[in-house]
Amino acid sequence: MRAVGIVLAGGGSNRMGLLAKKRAVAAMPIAGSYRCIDFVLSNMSNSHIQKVAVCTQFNARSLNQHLNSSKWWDFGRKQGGLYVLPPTVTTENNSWYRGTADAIYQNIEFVNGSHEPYVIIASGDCVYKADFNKMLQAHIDKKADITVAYTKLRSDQDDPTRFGVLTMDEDGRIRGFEEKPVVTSNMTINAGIYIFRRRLLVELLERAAGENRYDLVQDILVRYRETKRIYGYELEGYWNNIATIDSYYKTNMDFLNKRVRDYFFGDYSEIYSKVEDQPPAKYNPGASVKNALVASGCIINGAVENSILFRKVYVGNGSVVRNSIILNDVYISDNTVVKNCIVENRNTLRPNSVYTADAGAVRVVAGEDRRY
Amino acid sequence: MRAVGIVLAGGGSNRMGLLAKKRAVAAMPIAGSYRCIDFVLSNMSNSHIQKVAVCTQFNARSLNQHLNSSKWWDFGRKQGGLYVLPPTVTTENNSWYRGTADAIYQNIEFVNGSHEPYVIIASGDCVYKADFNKMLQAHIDKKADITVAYTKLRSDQDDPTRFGVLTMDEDGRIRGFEEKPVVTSNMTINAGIYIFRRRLLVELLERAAGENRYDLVQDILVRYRETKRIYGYELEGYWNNIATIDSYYKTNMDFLNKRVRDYFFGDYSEIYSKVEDQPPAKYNPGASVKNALVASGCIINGAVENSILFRKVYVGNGSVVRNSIILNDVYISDNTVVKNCIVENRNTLRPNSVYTADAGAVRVVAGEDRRY
Amino acid sequence: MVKKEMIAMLLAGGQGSRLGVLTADICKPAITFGGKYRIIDFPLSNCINSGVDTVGVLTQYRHLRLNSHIGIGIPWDLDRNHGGVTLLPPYEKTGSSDWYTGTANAVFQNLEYIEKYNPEYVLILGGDHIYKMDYGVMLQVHKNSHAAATIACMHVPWEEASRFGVVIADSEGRIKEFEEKPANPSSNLASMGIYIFDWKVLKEALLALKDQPGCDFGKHVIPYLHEKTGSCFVYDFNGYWKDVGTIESYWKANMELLDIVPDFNLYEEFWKIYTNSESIRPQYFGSEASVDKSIIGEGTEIYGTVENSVIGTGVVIEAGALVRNSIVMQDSVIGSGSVLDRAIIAESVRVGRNCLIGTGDYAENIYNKKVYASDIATVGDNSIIPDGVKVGRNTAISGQTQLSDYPDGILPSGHVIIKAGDM
Amino acid sequence: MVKKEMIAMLLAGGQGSRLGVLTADICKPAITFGGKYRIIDFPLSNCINSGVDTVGVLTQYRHLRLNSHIGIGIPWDLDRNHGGVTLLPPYEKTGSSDWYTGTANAVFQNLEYIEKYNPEYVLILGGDHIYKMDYGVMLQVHKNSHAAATIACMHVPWEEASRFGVVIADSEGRIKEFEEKPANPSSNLASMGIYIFDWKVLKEALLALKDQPGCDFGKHVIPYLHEKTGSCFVYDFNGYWKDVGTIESYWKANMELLDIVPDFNLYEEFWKIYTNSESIRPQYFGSEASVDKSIIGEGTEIYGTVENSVIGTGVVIEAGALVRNSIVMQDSVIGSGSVLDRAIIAESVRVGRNCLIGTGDYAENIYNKKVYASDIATVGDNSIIPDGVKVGRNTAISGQTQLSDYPDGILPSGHVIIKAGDM
Repeated sequence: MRAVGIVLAGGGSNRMGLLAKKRAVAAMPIAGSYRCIDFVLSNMSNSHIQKVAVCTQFNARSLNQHLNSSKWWDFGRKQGGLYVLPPTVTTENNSWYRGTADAIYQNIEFVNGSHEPYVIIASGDCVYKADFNKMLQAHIDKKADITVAYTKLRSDQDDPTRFGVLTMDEDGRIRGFEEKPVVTSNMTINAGIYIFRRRLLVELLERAAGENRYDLVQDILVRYRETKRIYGYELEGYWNNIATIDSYYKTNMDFLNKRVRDYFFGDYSEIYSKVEDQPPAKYNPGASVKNALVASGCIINGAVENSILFRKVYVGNGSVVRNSIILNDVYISDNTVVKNCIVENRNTLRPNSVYTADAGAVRVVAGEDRRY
Repeated sequence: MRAVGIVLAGGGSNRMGLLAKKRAVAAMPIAGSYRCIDFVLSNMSNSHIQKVAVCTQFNARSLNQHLNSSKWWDFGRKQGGLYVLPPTVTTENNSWYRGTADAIYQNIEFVNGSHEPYVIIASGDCVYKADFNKMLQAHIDKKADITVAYTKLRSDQDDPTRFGVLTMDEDGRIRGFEEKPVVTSNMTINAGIYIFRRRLLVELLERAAGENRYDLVQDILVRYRETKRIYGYELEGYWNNIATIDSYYKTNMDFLNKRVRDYFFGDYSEIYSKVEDQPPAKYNPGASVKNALVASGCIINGAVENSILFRKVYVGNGSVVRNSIILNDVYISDNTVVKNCIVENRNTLRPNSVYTADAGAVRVVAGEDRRY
Repeated sequence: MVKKEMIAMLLAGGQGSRLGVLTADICKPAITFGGKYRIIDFPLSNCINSGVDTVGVLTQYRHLRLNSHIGIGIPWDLDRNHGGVTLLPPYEKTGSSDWYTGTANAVFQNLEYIEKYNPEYVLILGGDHIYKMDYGVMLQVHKNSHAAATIACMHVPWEEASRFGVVIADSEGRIKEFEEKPANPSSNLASMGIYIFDWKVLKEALLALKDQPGCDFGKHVIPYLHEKTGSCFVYDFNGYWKDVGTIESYWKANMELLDIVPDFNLYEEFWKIYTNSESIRPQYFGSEASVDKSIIGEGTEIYGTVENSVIGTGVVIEAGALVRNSIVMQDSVIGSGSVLDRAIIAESVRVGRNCLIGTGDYAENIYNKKVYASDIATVGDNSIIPDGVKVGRNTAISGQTQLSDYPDGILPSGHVIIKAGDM
Repeated sequence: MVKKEMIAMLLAGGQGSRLGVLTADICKPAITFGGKYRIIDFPLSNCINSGVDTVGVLTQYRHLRLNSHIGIGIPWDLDRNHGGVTLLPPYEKTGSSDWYTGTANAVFQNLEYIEKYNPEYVLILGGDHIYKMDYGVMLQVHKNSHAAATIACMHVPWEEASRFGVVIADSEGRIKEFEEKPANPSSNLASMGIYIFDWKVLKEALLALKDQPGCDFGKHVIPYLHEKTGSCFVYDFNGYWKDVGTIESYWKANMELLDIVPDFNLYEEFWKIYTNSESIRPQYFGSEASVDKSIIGEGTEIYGTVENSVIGTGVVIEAGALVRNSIVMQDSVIGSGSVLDRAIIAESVRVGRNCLIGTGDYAENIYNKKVYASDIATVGDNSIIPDGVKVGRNTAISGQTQLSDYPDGILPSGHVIIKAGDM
């Protein structure tokens, strides 16, 4: 593969509330056994990208731990590998990353030190499958300076105003680029995946840094949309960004659908993740489980329906979990009812208690206990 | 082994001048093929410590890269492993590490999450060999709260005023503890290796953090020297701290001595490092090499004497290198003379030029090119 | 060169012939257990959890599955620059194929491997048992007693003692006498086949006994050292230790995991068991699924009913199927409407629709009374069972069977159909 | 399951019998080269540099050294969860020891291994040559021509063409004809023994030819495909490619590295050659050392004089010793005052003090004229040469020799002393 990869995984999200207080959005658990960043890393691995850097910053501990070996995604060490790039203090600089462009600029030597002619930049908070070889081929065929992957939102899927919306001419060249419009009817949104020629990227980053501009979208894509040949590339198939509570909930629930599971896990280009060594799930007398995903290490004594249980969840006797997402290590005591919730709480949910939200709403039940 | 290890490798050093501008002191090259941190990591590995964290901060890029696999030092991944801990932004905290105690405190969950009863803390800027099992046994035998390893400086070895000096009673309990005294005749100095009971360490760090105190030596060791049982443990054999230009130069030159080489590399408990895959050194017609260490990847056309050449050094025709340390990747053009220097410059040293210092002095020749 | 204090030699040569069709294609250490693991995961996990990071695995019989399971040791953290796990089939030693003739002979043939690490102690393990043991504690006992050899032993019920090698030890643990499968045992302290030797002592013994045919640790090495040094000691182990050498004991050991707090608890964080799992997908339960008192592996999809069973990874239980009191190993499919009761279905089996497996009354097995001596129906790896057949109890099926293999659509209790593999 | 686009099968079975005592204890792919490497490092490094991360290494003869060199593949980044390097000795396939009878037979016996990765293309490599090649470029050529098989070829001097299999191709690269070691070659385009096949095509051919005795790629598979598909193409390689199959060619290829800008440049950053190095210590030169036009490996200590030589890792050249026009492999010691000229000293050899190795005039070898046909003195692995002896040219020594093995302290030119190992 003639490109190196950069994954932007530094961000928190105000719109995820308590959920993102403890970990980077890219480290959020997905589909029972995965973390969000597994999707982009697996896409890169399956596209035979050999050298991938991950810029981390906000609540990066659990993310750094998750990335502790390049083995999980089958990246090597010699010709490339997986580079985790947190901010560092130098004599010239003691700032944190001030934006997405700055995060890459502060690691410009990673880009300079590569010999691949292209760079693929992707955010770590989206769930999708992509063959980046095809996108690169489109980039080359169009003689583009920059290629931006886009997706077309369905009206029930997500809110376009939290993304960048694109308009293209008939050749696919991007002519309009509005970041987070107040209102829009345009459902063609930036999917957060970019291809640059490596040398152009270096040039644009250096120029932006010289002007104290730090954001990849606002200060490079939007700013140069007239003067550079920026092309759109339609990403086909499933795509979701998880950086709001609603979209996080919906994306997870999508995996109860067999078609979605088969799309991601059903063939050779699989999604990889770190192996966590939990025992198989156990169902004690009284358990009842319907339309649910259950990860390893769970022990179930109660009823679970239309729900996703991540690793090592305990459901007590007489408890009911419905339409909910229970994150890793949650202990639900006996006779507790959880409905329409996302539970993220390593403390015990007390017995005989009720956690519900109205149908259509999602309640986050999170402990204040600690970061991880 | 009943202890986890923490290596403090976050520091820069003003006394290393240009040398430390580009990399953390712990990442400084030693003895041709090693970096300083290899010594403490190898000591931990050879003492069968399975879980080691390295706190990095200042100019950490090259250090983070060096630590990209636990394999090089034979640490595992499951029962422990090698954890690189750079600072991270959280909702509660967006400070860099404000001191050695703060660096550990910001990662208190690493300490809390371990089950080993002891913690060994060691700095990454010293060159020595130690069996930490013996030190731990002494700690247990003395029923100490804290054990501090000390060494006795020879008068020609280093300047005690840049260290902490210790006085002990006849039982070995530390009674006097003065950090960087203005003058002292006491040559018994803190070697920068500490053993704590894990729970005590947590307690003291939490207390220090509550009082906005951040330094392990000043705010914990010195502060509690009366109220806690702090014992000294004599570290035998070779020990040097490299955080000044003079001591860095001397420490390297010591490896021209066969006894020193055999001490570190001669038996089973070896020093490990990351393998760098350079070809063997090559000597072209005209080369002359006497009393010198030459690392792999070097190409020598000129004369080298009483010197240490790190990896991938090129010495041109007619050039002379004497009493000098040439760091990785330095290209010395033809007919250039280098005497009594430490050369750290990935740019070319121009042909027909002379770099010397008076005998007994050391000149640092460093490029301003870039960090690495 | 890196010196290792203690390295382990794991004897994984056992064929497990009393497991019938279950070990037709694989050796016993490679058989699955508890929905996710293979038996060899237990000693391997014990090793890394005990800080033993160098393990030679001595294989002999049908090691393909074992090789691909162990790979380079990544799941157990045994992929090491120095040490780690190494497969040692007989060929390694000589270039020709000298089969291993006994447990000690197998180790003798790998002297060179051991010498490379220059260990002070060598730990000898089997690959046939389910247990958690900290070999570091055993080593400490070995060091404290300055023993030449230390044998892990445990007290077994007196009525079972005659199935084991038993030892008689003094109050210090020094062994006075051995009895190999005694008719009238004078002790119930049974050897677990786990030994720690000073390497120098063991090497000397192996060299002295090198011409002993079928040289075995229990039969030759330990008696030799006992006579020569009088310094063999017992390490008294208290804990779960289970032989799964027969179809019935294998089935029982799996079923015991289903107790609410089982004797052998896989859910403890402290002493994890690692394994090589291809799949990490969560399991899915359909809207009509039902599950009770069961253990279920990753990636499995349940649309039917599962009761009191251990289900492996990647299994599909189709709608309307009922699996009860059974073991279904990885990647098998149970067709809709089929009913299993007291069945063991090995890996990658396809059970058709509307079958009854494990039905009718017990009958003595006509093929091999010794191996098939329970009321459990067994189906070997990669077998196919056509739609609508009835399979009785104490039966065995191996291979791709067709309706014509079942007279009147029935395999009666006590009968077998063997179309592939050994027995 | 992970699908791999292309996997490599590396044939490392060659005994290298024309290297005499140098391959007495090891197979040819395991012999050292260039002060630090072993020959197999070149194809393995080419693989990972080309993005081929799954390599099956087919071994047959004396694989111990090769096994411990390759280990789990860490130095080449071939320690992978999926794929990586796997040693495939003959036993794997069947449990009994069916030796590989030919190159294609060896691959045929490992069909199962290949199928596991379900590759589109299979790359066949040898383990006998020194070269750098981007197999990714060759694959692109293969894809572009829609070939059934692509053979890497290079133009060799006409006078050498009769030593090779040569091909006649049209201007598109499509092969028209083959000649195997032709007396009067009609082409100088020689096959390098490197092939890319569509896996489906190769598999079909291997199955069709499975009863062919000694089934070989060059002799059977390629002709079969040529006849059947007419779609075998040439990949025209321009670059350094060196056979090191004889003592003289091995010596020469090493010496060529000493040129100031050698044809084969190990010092390029772009296409690194990786190896498993035990030692990473820098080398040390004593105050009286002298060195000229040489390559010297890690951890070596030079107190004497080295000229025009290739010295391996961990070697000691004692004070007053002179090593000239020679190759000294790893961990050997050259005693003080000894003089070597045109000698090849294999691994872990101890040359005593004040010896003369490579002295006098050439004489025809009395033992084996075909193998020993140069003026080079050869000393096999682990040999010992006592103090003060003289060893002539075109000689071979293997084993722990004593003064009494040397009549009058002399081994005359053309003579041999074999006390250990094969010839």
